[in-house]
Formats: sequence, structure tokens, C-alpha cells
Amino acid sequence: MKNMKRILSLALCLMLALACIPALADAPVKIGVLVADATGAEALAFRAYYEHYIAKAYNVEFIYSEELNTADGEKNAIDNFIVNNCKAIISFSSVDRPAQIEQCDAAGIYYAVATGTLTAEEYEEFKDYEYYVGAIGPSLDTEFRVGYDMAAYYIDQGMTKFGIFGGAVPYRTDMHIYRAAGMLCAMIDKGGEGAAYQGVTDPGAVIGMIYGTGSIETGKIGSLELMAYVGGYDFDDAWFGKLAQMAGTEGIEAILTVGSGVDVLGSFVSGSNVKLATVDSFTAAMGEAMNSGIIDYVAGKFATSIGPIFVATLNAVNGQPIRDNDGNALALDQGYWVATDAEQFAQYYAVDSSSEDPAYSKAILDTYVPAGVSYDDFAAFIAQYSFDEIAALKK
Amino acid sequence: MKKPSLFRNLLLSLLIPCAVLLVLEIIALAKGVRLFVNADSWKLFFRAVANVTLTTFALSINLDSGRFDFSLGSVSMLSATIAGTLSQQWQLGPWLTLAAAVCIAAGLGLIHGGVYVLTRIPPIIVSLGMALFYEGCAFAFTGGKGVSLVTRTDIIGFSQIGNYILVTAAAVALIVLLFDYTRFGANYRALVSGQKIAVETGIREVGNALGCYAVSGALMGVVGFIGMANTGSQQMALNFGSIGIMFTAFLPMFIGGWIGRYINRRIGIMLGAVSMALISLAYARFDTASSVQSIVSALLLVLFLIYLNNEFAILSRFRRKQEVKS
Amino acid sequence: MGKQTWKERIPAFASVLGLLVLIAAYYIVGAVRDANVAYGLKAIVNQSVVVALVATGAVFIYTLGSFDISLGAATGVSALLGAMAYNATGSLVIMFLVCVGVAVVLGFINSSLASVFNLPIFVTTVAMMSVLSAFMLILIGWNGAGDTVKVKARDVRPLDNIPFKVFILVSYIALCWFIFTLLPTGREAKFIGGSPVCARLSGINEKKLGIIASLISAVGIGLGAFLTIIYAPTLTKDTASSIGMDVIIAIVFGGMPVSGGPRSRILSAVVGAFSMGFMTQIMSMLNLGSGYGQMIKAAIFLLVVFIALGSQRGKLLTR
Amino acid sequence: MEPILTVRSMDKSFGATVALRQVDLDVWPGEIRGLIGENGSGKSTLTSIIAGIQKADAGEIRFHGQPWHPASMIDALNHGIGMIVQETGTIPGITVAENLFLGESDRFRSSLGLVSRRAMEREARKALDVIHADHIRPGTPAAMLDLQERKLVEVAKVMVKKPEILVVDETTTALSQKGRELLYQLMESLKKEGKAVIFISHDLDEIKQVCDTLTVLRDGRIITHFSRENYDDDAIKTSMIGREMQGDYYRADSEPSWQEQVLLKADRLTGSGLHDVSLEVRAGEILGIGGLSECGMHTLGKALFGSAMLTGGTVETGGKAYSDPGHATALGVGYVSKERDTESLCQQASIRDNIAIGGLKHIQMKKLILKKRETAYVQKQVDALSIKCRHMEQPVSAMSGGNKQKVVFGKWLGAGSRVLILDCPTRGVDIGVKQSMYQLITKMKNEGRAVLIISEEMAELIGMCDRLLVMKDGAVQKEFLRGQMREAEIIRYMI
Repeated sequence: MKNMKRILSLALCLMLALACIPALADAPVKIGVLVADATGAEALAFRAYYEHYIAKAYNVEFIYSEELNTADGEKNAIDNFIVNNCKAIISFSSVDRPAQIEQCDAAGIYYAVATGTLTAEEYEEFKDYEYYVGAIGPSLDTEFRVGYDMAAYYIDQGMTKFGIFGGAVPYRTDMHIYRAAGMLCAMIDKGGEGAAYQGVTDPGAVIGMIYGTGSIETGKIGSLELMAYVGGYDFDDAWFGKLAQMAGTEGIEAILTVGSGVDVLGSFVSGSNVKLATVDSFTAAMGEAMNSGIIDYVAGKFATSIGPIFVATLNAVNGQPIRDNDGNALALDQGYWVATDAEQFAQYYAVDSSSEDPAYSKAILDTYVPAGVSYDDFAAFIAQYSFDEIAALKK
Repeated sequence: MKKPSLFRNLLLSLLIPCAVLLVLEIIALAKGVRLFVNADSWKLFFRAVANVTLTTFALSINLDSGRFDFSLGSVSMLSATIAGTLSQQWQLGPWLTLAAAVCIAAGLGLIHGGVYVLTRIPPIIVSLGMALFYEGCAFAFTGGKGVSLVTRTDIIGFSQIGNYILVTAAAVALIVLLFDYTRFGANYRALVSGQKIAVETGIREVGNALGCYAVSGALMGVVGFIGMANTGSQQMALNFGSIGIMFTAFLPMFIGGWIGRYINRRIGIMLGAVSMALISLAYARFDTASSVQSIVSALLLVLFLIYLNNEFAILSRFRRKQEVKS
Repeated sequence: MGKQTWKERIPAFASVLGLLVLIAAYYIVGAVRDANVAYGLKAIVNQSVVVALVATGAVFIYTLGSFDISLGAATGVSALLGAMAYNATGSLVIMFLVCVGVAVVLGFINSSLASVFNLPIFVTTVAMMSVLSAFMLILIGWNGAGDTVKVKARDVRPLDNIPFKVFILVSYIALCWFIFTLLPTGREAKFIGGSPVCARLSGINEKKLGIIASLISAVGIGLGAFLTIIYAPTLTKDTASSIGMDVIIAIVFGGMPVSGGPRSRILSAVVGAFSMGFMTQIMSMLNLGSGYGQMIKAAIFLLVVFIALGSQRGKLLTR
Repeated sequence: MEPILTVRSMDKSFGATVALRQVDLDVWPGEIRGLIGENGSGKSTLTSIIAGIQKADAGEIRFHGQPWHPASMIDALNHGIGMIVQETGTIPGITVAENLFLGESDRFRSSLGLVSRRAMEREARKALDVIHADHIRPGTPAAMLDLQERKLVEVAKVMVKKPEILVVDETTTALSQKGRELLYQLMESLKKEGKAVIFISHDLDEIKQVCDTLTVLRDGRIITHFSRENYDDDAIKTSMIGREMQGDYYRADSEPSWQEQVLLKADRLTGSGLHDVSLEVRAGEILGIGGLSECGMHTLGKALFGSAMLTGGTVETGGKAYSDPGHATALGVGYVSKERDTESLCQQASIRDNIAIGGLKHIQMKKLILKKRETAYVQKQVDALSIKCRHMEQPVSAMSGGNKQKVVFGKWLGAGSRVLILDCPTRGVDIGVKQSMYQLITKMKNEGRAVLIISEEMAELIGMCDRLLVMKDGAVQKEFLRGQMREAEIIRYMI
């Protein structure tokens, strides 16, 4: 009997608690967001922009998934969004994009890719799907470029001894492999006579090699030298030891990281002359690291870079999808902002983190919301992603 | 009954760490690498000793009493998160931050223990619930951002060999004193193997259990702080992402149990941790791939357990062989 | 002789009542939040079926009073090898056999290692878990197609439907129920869980039971792996990694004591798995954000266990 | 003269079970008071309340005229009432000294606030000397002591406090003759000092010998008191069980008898403390094994069931050798352990489960276990052994010792065991049930089963066995036949 009472009271409490959640009069459009990372600085900056700016500026509600790392997780999350009557889904999760698209198309809700792009074959397959909005974000070529530029920046300063932190390379994550390959290829290109990575010089071959071993070999690349490499996210004593060892390698000048450089290596280079470069985002903590000289080079996706894909999705939900001139889904490339000194970083950060007037503010985005926005205008808008171009747009 | 000599006991206590060192040095020699090459290696070694010793204490305090604890990792994460945030807000120095982490972690342990003694749910289940709860707390507390102290040179500066030795020595000394030379410890040991009798005699089990959770928490607070000071950041974890640390404590706990036959068990655990730290150092020095690491570590655990559980049979076979020879 | 009064039976049904409460809450929240409740039911089946399968098999292991933490990793390895076998042969039957076969082999290694060397199963499975997780990474490397192992979605789609899954789940539960209730195996397992010494002195072969339990549970793992591929044919190093913990939670949620013994029940697993399914849906409808969501989930979990525990509280603290 | 202790109108219940109702008791200076009653009659509950282990629901206790509300066992002990409990009261994982001063380590705090082990061991030495237990060393872990030594540690623990009232709850079963004498001496000296002893035992002979007055409890009530002058076995037994005993207590016949067929044969068993033990038990024979508790007879029981670690020797039944309990069971050998609660029963499991587990083979129909058949099978045993219970789903943990033992018997009888190895079958069982057990064992004999009784109770062995083997130091010393067993002679071979 006691049990019965307990259970009944539990049930009552639950119901009361639920009744307290106010039913909104003017129900907002629900948009589901699939995330592969719930805690990274970049992911959090994205989320803050959507939840604290976009959701207020437009009558939408974002429902976030849990951190996803499997295809069945993605599928479950999309199912949950469908249950919640979401009208569209914006995806930051890439385990099985084709499956996501198929599932959304079958359920009749719009689907957009906010980071990365589909492969060429995938795009061919899905470009004419009605509910596939498209993708706006860095392509793998852009990822390659980010790594390349990072390495080139230091080589051009005359540095010759490097370390690489490969992040998810051992897990064969495309994005990180392309960035790392970019770094190696910059070394090959600028390493002078006979520079090669494990005997190959062609970017395709370098990428293939990294996919094969899930690791990067140290050694000379022409006149340059890759002195140390660490990959993975083990977070155990041995792994931290390897990172410290890399930072302490005799003669090493710069450590290039494919991501989360400050979090995993910041403390080890702190106080030394080793330069640290990373692909990350423009956060307060990163700014401090930049000020104190721990980090030297940040290529980052600015938090508001996901504004346009929201506009495209919203338009589709409103029945005015933006399709390319052949009626296909969007596939637009978007690049990174790169900060190489504290002042520049501060400037980026100020604009990027503002919840009143962010880079892609409502004023700018609204230009592309009305019906009949042309694909060319929209594409041109996306192409002007650099800091200065956006600043110009704001004026 | 003859009392075994102190010398023999010491020798046997050092057997495992020395054997591990010897084997690793041989491998190192074969590979042409040196195990201890510079300050970084020593730092890694002593940090690992500190981490593993404290974690193993934290695990074994409750496990010896049959209380499984999946929440260790989450306690270390949440305490470091809160202490780190406070440190940022009030510019606390490393020792104050450490103290804050320890106090907070002890509090978290106490809450965990409180839920356990109030609800009387089996401890393993409570610990699962608390692990989830604390992970959620840490996430909610920082909005998922975690803590970044990378620019705090004072905090990062804590990562010194001297500090690691100090922390480890202090922890070992305190734990030995607390569990072997106080009333709390005497009651604890009585409860471990004679719960019913001890309670009937009038020992307050609830208070003792709460104390154990608090001490175990406090130790994890230190571990959390060491980790945060080492990397300058505290990452978040959800959905049991924090429980992994518990598994690193099993092997040193078993090794500690074995060494404990010859010397104080808690010092045995520290020697077990020394062995593990040597292995961690070797992984780093030999640049072992993480999948190979996992497999080797797992094999070591299983092999040692096979030895422990079949010691009698193995030893008697060994002796018989010797008899045949002679 | 008298019969049990209904009061004495309540603890046995507390978990079922818990599930009913969750279902009621699901409908209420669904109404308030304007959700597609009917679709949600389908989603819950899809999401819970693998955990229910693995957990149902695991009941045998838990009944013995042991604890297997490598279930998730074993499911992952079985699924990866199953998918690779399919890609090599193009036969769903072979994929099915490989999934179940690999799981059975792993279960056999686990349990015979434990029984030959008298190891505590829990620690063996801790070691097994890390070996298997490492092995998954190695398999993905061997497969050589990026960070995933893929089976063509359209090849498995015909099987990706609720009736098929429910059929597999119900058949497996029926099989387990049969073994657990109608064959001596279940009785003996409960006895071992309740008192290993007494069981041995009653002539029960503990080691044999340990191996049998592992093998039965392995079949569940294999089926779970098979359905995982069917449901989401792109596998990663993290595939099924959450299953190990989900299974523990489901079994506890379903009202079974973690220490096993005479009060173990086969249906606990399925009740618990579906309770979790409903809870996940409710949480997602409430859209609370990851941190708070998880805190509430933890609180509800403890509350349900607390209630299910009923009046079984003694003077001493539980261990 | 005033009583040291008065108990008035004490009530105590555990859930629905009433353990004590309206109990009044006076304990006088210089008396040794015996408490006797069947299992579950409330003896242990009453004394454990007096000794601070439990709290009464209602009623009043006065000690030396003052209200008595001990907070715990240690509190009671420090204020003058100490109890030696029935079960093992030492903790294996800590030393003898720590056991002696359990919960009191504060007494040995040095100036630094730390507990001084040396001081503690010094005190412990003194305490052990009080009871002349010179051979026990204070620094030894209790786990390394044998049962008797551990009991002595408990005795020392209580005696060092010089209690006004000493409660001895069924302690003597764990003690050898020498240990008993020691305890009796201590009790006598307390008596001489004008203190009091409350003595609980199942052994009527012992209690009559030791106690000045006897109080009989039944169903939680005080039934009557006897003083030494009017001790009468029949009257005491009748008041204990509430009716007159019918029929014989032990076997009626006085001649040894058995059939030709050898059902259990052990050949040169060696290891785990046994040395070259060989024996045979024939159909329809009751073979007794006697000796001091550490003589190896309990190990022999396990060895005959295939569950002891042996280095040599064979056991066979019906010509088939076996070496593990599973095989033994399949061949029709059953084993009732001395440690009933932990080794012969699964406490959380129901009566049904505990009985059925032995006979799954018999319950199975076409390999299946059907509930109906199972119920019938269990019901048959419950009826045959008249097991007292509300229903068969009741967990055995809530049952009395005698009833539990019946369940264990039910498990093996149902399974159709031809050979039964009974290790202390009547340990902790009260007279009423004991008698029915003896009748049952006689019935087994008559049915042609081979029964082996290992017991520490001489009377039981003499009363029941066709043949008795006396063991000492792991080897058989002497064989006696029924009709030739003389207690004094038997004891000579035991020690």
C-alpha cells in the first residue's frame, strides 16, 4: 500500500510539474539540432548564437539532441525531433548523413547540413530531394586549406621544426585527417628539394596514407622536420605524458593542432617559446590564451557562421526554399576566420560573441528571408564570409 | 609462529615495482630509448603516481566495504569544475584552489553517502545515479563550457615534481594514520569484515560510511585538481563519460592487496601505483598506440588476477618441480 | 497452506507500475507539448529494442550475482564483424550468423577464462571491455573506409521494420523465459546468485552455469548487434558503446536486484528498457538541455529504485 | 535482598512476528539463571535487549534499581551487563586486541590523538590472562584463530569489564570440554562475588548441571520457573513444548543392525587435515562420527560429499566414484551442512525454491519444470516433515532453526538421496523438533538409506548410531558398536 501511495504521489508530482510548463500561445516553429559535440567551445558558441540570439529574433525554438557519435544515435534523435513535431532539422553530426537525409525526407521535414558538406556522390544522389535544404560550411578542401595555411604561416616565418597534434586522426575522422594532410602538404611544398612525406608528395596520396595507418609518422620532410606527433583523445596519464613530451621536444618551434590545441597543449607550452596553432573558435578563454601568448594562431569558425543555413532552412519551412538555378539543394562553401595576433582576435571576438549585434545579425539575415530571394544573391552573400566583408555588409 | 623478518618483507614489497622497472628498462634498452630522459618524464611519472595512488585509495576505501563506486570520476570532474570557476572568480592561488577542490569534493562525497544511507539503495546503484547527477551538475554549472585556466600560470605552475611528491606523501600519510591509527579507522576495519557484529557492538555504521564517502571524495578532489592544473582545463563529460577513471584503479588495487601481505596495505597500494606509473611512462616513452595500450593493460590485469586466484596451485606446482629437480 | 497476499506481491510489480506511470506521463507531456505521440511509440520500440535484447540475455549473468560491463563493446565488435562479413559476402544470413557467432565466441572466452582461472567475472569483463574497444578501432582501420564500416542502407531496409524487430525480441524473450522458468537452468542460476556456497553443496555446477549464462546472453548480444546494423547500417568506433551502462540501468529500472539471486526476473529487462525509452522521450519533449536533463534523469532513476526497494531495508547498510 | 535486574511487561515484535509479550524477569545476586525454550521462544531476543543489542517496544528494565537504557552493546558492557552471543562475535579482519576493544579504541589514544596499538595490545594481554587464555596472542588477526579461540576472545572481552551480569547465549556448543570448564569456572567465580549469570543452552543436561534456577520461555512468554531442587526432565520438556512428548526420544532398539549392501565407501582420504580416513556405510545403517569440534570430522563430512580439497583417497557410492558435489548429488548422496544458514540454504529464496532445487530431476516432465508438479512436490515434503509456514513462497530467512533444518531435510529426501551425510543435524534445534528429527532419521534407516551423523553431542550419537567412529587429529581412533558405547570411554579416545 505504501508503495502504491508513493507511486501515485510520484505520478501526481510529475503531472503537476508538467502542467506548470506554460503552453505557448503563438507556438514557435520547432527546429531540431543534431550535435556531435555538446561541450566543445565551438559547439557551445554555435548553440549560444541559436538559442540566445536567433530564437529570440525569430519565432523559433531549437531542440538539441544529446551528444551523438553513432548512426543509431542520430536516427533516434531525428525520431525524437519528429515526435516533437519539428519542422526542420539542422545537423552538426556527420556519422551517416545519407541516412539522416533519407529519414527526414521520408518524414517530410526539412534537413540542412550546418558543418561540412556532402561528398560529390552524395550530393548527386540527394540534390533533388524536396526536403533536403542543402549544406553551407567548410568543404573538405577548405579543411585541407586550413591546415595548409597554418603550416605555411610558420614555414614562411622561417621555422623548420614542427609537431602535430592529430586529434581524431586515429579514429579516421575526415575533417581532422584533411587538416593534418594540409599541414603535411604545406611542408612538402615548402620543404625544398626532395621534400616528401613517407615518399609521397601528392595530397591525395598523403591523405590515403593517413587513412591507412590512422597515424602520422615523424621525420624529415625536405629541409623541414616533423619532430613529434600525438593523436587521439585518451585523457590518460600516458597520453598527457606524450603531449608534454611533444611540447618539451628539444628544438621544436611550433606545434600545429587540428583542433582543441589550447585545451590539450596550452599548459605544456605555457612559458616556453614553442608556438601553438589551432583550429578552434573565438571564445573568451581563447582570447585570454592569445593575450598571454600561449596560443599564436587561431583559425576559427565564427559562431554566427551558421546564420545563413538557418535562413535557408527557415525559408524552406516557410515554403520559399532557396534552390540553385537547376532547382537543386544548396552546396555552398564557407571558410574560416584566422587570427594571428591578440588585437585581431579581440576584434573578432567582440563581433562574434555579441548577443545584441552579432556578425550575422537579424538585420543582415532578414535581407534573405523574404520570398523570391535569388540563389545568386544568396550564394554571393555566403561567399563574403571574411570578417572585413561581413563588417562591410553590416554598414 | 616465527615472525617474518622486516628485511624479507621489505624485499617482497618492492618485488613488483622493481620487476616492472627491470622489464621496462630491458624493453627500453632494446628499443634504444631511455625511460627517464628529462624532467618531463619524471613529471609524468610522479603525476601518475599521485593520480593512481589517490584514485586507488578512493576506490578501495569503499570497495573494501563492498561498496562499488562509479561516481569517482564525476566527483573529481565536478569538484575541479567548481573549484576552477571559483579560482577564476576570486583569483585563488593553486593551494587555495586545491583546498577548495578538496572541500567541495568531500562535500560531494558526503552527499553521495547521504543519499546512500538515507535511501538504503544498493551502493552500486546509488553510485550510478550520482555519477549521472554530478555529470549533469558540472555541465549545467558551466553551461557545458568546462573551465579553462590555461592562462593562469600560477595554477599550471602547480604541476611540479615536488608538489606531486608532496601530495602523494601527504595522502599516503593521512590515509595510513586515518585508517590504522584512529578510532574512525579502527571502526572502519571492524565494519569491513564484521558489519553485523560491529553494529551490534555499538559502532555507528552510518557515520563511518559517510566518513568514507567524504574521504574518498576528498581524494578525488585532489585528483581532479591535479588534472586541471596539468592541462589548464577541465572538460565536461555526459552519459557516464566520467567513469573510466575507476577502471585504472583495479590493477593497482590488486597489486596493493598482494603487497599488503608484507607491508601496510595502503603503502602497498602506493607501490602498486608506482608500478602503474612506470607502465604509463613506458607507454609515453615508447610512443605506444592507444589501442595497443588498452590491450596490454587489460592483459596485465587479467594475468595478475589469474596469478592471484591460482597462486596456491601455481606455487605448489612450482615447488613440486623443484623437489623433482633436487 | 495459505497463499501469498497481494501485499506481499507488490514489490514484484513496482517496476511495472513505474512503467505505467511513465507511459501516463508520456501522454500528458505529449499533449502539453503538442507532440506526435503515435510516432513516438514507434520510436520508443526502435530505440529500446536493442537494449531490451541485450539486457534480457544479461539477466542470466546478473542473476548469478555477477556483472558484465563489456556487453556494449561485445555488441559493437559483433556488429562490426557482422557488417564486414556482409560486405564480403553480400548475404544477410551470413551477417546474422557472424553477429551471433562472434558474440557467442566472445561470451565463451569471457566465461571460460573466468571459470578456468577462478576470476571474478566483473574484472574479467573490465579487461574485456578495453580489449574490445581497442579491437573496434583496429577493425575500422582494417576496413579502410574512413571512420565507419558501412552496409548499404537499402540492402537492410526491408528488415528495418517494427514487426520484424518485435518478432525477434519476443522470440528471444520467449526463449529466455522458457530457459529461465521451465528448465533447471534458471532455478540453479537464481540459487547461485542467492548463495553460491549452498548452491555448490546442493550439487549445482557453478562454472557450467556461468558459461551457459554467458552463452545465452551472447545470443542476445548477437541479435542486438544484428538489429543495430539493420537499424543504422553505418557503424563507428562508438557503436553500441552506451549499451553496457544502459543495460545496467534497464535491469535495475525493471526492478531486479543488481546482486541477482532468487528475486531475479526475465521480464525486468524488457520493462526497464521500455521505461528508459519512455523516459528518454519525455526528456526530449521537455527540452531541458543536456545538464539539467541528465540531473533529472538521475533523480528519477534513484527515485524509482527507491520505491521498488519497498520495505526491504534492514538495520545494516546494504552492500 | 534486591534483585540486580528486573524486567517488567516487556514487549517486542519484528513486523508481524511477536517475539516477546509481557515478559517479567528478576535476576538475583549470586545466581546462575538458565533460560530455556524452543527456537523462537524469545530467549535470545530477551537477552539481547538486556545487553543493549536491540530495543524493546514496551516495558521497563531496571538495573540495580535504576532504569536501564543502554545505547549499545558496548554501552551496556561498560555499565555492567555483558553478553557472549550465540553466533561468532569476533570480526575476522582485525586483530585479537582490536576485537577485545571494539568500539573503544579511544581509550588508547596517545598524546598526539592517535590510537596506540602497543598500548592496546598490552591491555589485551591482561584481558586474556584474566581468563587464562595464555596461548592467544593479542596481535594475531582473529581470522587465524579457530572457533574455540575466538569464543574465548569474546569471553575475555566481556570478562575484562568485570560485569555484574554475564549473559551466555549458546556459547558452549563452540567450546571443547576444556573451554567449557574454563567458562564454568568463570561463572562460578562471578556467582561467588555476588554477581549473576544468565545462561542459555539447548542442552538440557548442561543447563541442569550449571544453573541454579531455570526459566522456561515459550512463544515469547515466561511459562514457569524451576529451582534446582525440583528439576525434572519431563516437566521441563513439557513446559517447553507446551504438550507432553510422545514416543521415544532416540531410537528404541539397542542392538546394531544394517543390511549387506555398502552404500558409501571412502578409501584413505587424505588432505585438508584428514589422514588416511577409510570408512563404509551400509544400507540401513546409522554411522556416527564423534570427536572434538576441530578433530576433522566436519571436513570429513565435506570430503565424503566431494567438496573438500583432498590430496588423496577416493569416495564412491554404489561402486561409482565421485569427486564433486554435482556428481555426488546425481549419484544420490545428500549433505546437510553444519553451517545451515550459509551452506545448506539460500536465505532469500522461498521454501519452494529451497526444497525444489534438490529434486529438479524428479519434478521435470519431458525436461520441463511445470509449476503444478513443482508445487505438488514441495507440498509433499512440507506435509511429510510438517514444516510450519504460511505458504511456500515465504523466504526461509524468516523461519526458526528447526523449521529451516526441516527444509534442508526436505531438499534431500525429496531428491531421493540414498546416502545422507548429516553434519550436526540438530544444531540449534529445540527439543520438540529434535525429537521429530530423530524419528525421521530412524525412518530413513528403516527405509534402507545409509545415514552418517557427524555430531558434537555425545548423547545424540549414543542414542542414534549403529556404529560410532571417534576421530582425533584427522584420523579415526576407535570404533564402537551400538550397545557398547560408554560416554567416558568415548571421551578418552577423543582427547
